Amino acid sequence: MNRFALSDTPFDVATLRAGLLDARVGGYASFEGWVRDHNAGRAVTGLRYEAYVALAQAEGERVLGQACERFDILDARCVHRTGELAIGELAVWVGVSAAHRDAAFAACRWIIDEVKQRVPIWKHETYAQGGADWLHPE
Amino acid sequence: MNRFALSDTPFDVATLRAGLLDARVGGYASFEGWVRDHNAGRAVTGLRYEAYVALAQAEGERVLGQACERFDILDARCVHRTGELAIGELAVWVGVSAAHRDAAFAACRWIIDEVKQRVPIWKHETYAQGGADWLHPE
Amino acid sequence: MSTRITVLYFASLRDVAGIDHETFDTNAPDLRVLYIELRARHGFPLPVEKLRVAVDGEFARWDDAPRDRSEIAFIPPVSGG
Amino acid sequence: MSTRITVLYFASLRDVAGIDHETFDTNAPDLRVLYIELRARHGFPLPVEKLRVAVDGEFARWDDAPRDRSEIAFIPPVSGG
Repeated sequence: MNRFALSDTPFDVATLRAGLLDARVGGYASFEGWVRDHNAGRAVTGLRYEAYVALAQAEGERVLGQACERFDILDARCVHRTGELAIGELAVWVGVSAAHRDAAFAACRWIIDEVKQRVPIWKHETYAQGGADWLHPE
Repeated sequence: MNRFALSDTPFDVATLRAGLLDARVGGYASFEGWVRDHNAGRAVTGLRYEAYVALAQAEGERVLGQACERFDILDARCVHRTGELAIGELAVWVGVSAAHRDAAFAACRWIIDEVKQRVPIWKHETYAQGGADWLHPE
Repeated sequence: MSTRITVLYFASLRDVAGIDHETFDTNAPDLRVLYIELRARHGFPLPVEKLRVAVDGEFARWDDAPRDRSEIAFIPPVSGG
Repeated sequence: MSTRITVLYFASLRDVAGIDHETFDTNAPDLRVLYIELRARHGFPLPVEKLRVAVDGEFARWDDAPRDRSEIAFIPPVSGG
């Protein structure tokens, strides 16, 4: 079963959320990253995400599998967009189901942090003042 | 504007979430509490939430207002069900929008903790083995 | 002169009292004594230390005096969420 | 004997190289030397210390030798999310 997916088209959070709910779930935590109109003080008009698809899929799957081992959760999923995104579009979604909220929150936070650090996806921003850049954080 | 609401009928999370999104939002964190089929080792067949409506509304609103002051967030909302709920039904939803994920996660967690401690809502559980109880945690 | 009040009961207090509110005249000097009297009358298991008290839809202090025509609620430990 | 490899370029590396992959024969003894050679050839600004390396879709070590017919990717700092 895949817990991690890349999507080159907009995806529906309600459907993904529905896939995590069952009678044992007491707490569901989710996180969504949206395209902001600014970053590091510069006005942003749009962005593009590029992935090394084979490795991103494998590494994303490892992150989710590790989350299920580390935390007392029932399940977890993550979907990350690729391609061109406009301001306000959904870039990444993480959903975690658990019996209790402690584990749901902790796992959700851990997953988004790990995905941002480990999964080979790159953001290319276009700026209102002109110019465009790949983001390669230190 | 009301940030906190009680609802005696099922409510739609997608609509509530849409109300929090704008171009400044980079991170959106949400939490949902669902009716589990067990609690403290006992099988649960259903439950009822009762609120002291006037005070719950006022205190819930205070929790959300305080969250907006304490955390670097853009907005926050919470809706809590009242009445009879079946297993798997949504009991409470919290949504928080922010520029960055740190504040979104921290505020979301703080809100659900404060709501559970301060807002006059009580849970009445019915058990598979027979019997029913009001929950009045220590 | 006694004070006319309405007391609201919620959750286990309502179940034990068998009513969700009652209106009566009280001579209790403060809300703490009022609850102690009502606990004795209805047999509430919860001691005053476990409760909070609200007047007219806002949290109040146990040593507040009952106000005439006010609506008083004793708040058992909450369990929302 | 030289080793035939395909190198994939992503993000800023692709923009600087002007290609998204290239196939060639290399005598580099390990992946570190391979990147240093390619950095010199294409003028990549990122030093090896900032990158990770992957072979055939899995992370690899810089001191691994290039394998014949393998697909090698240099991974600039990621910025998903």
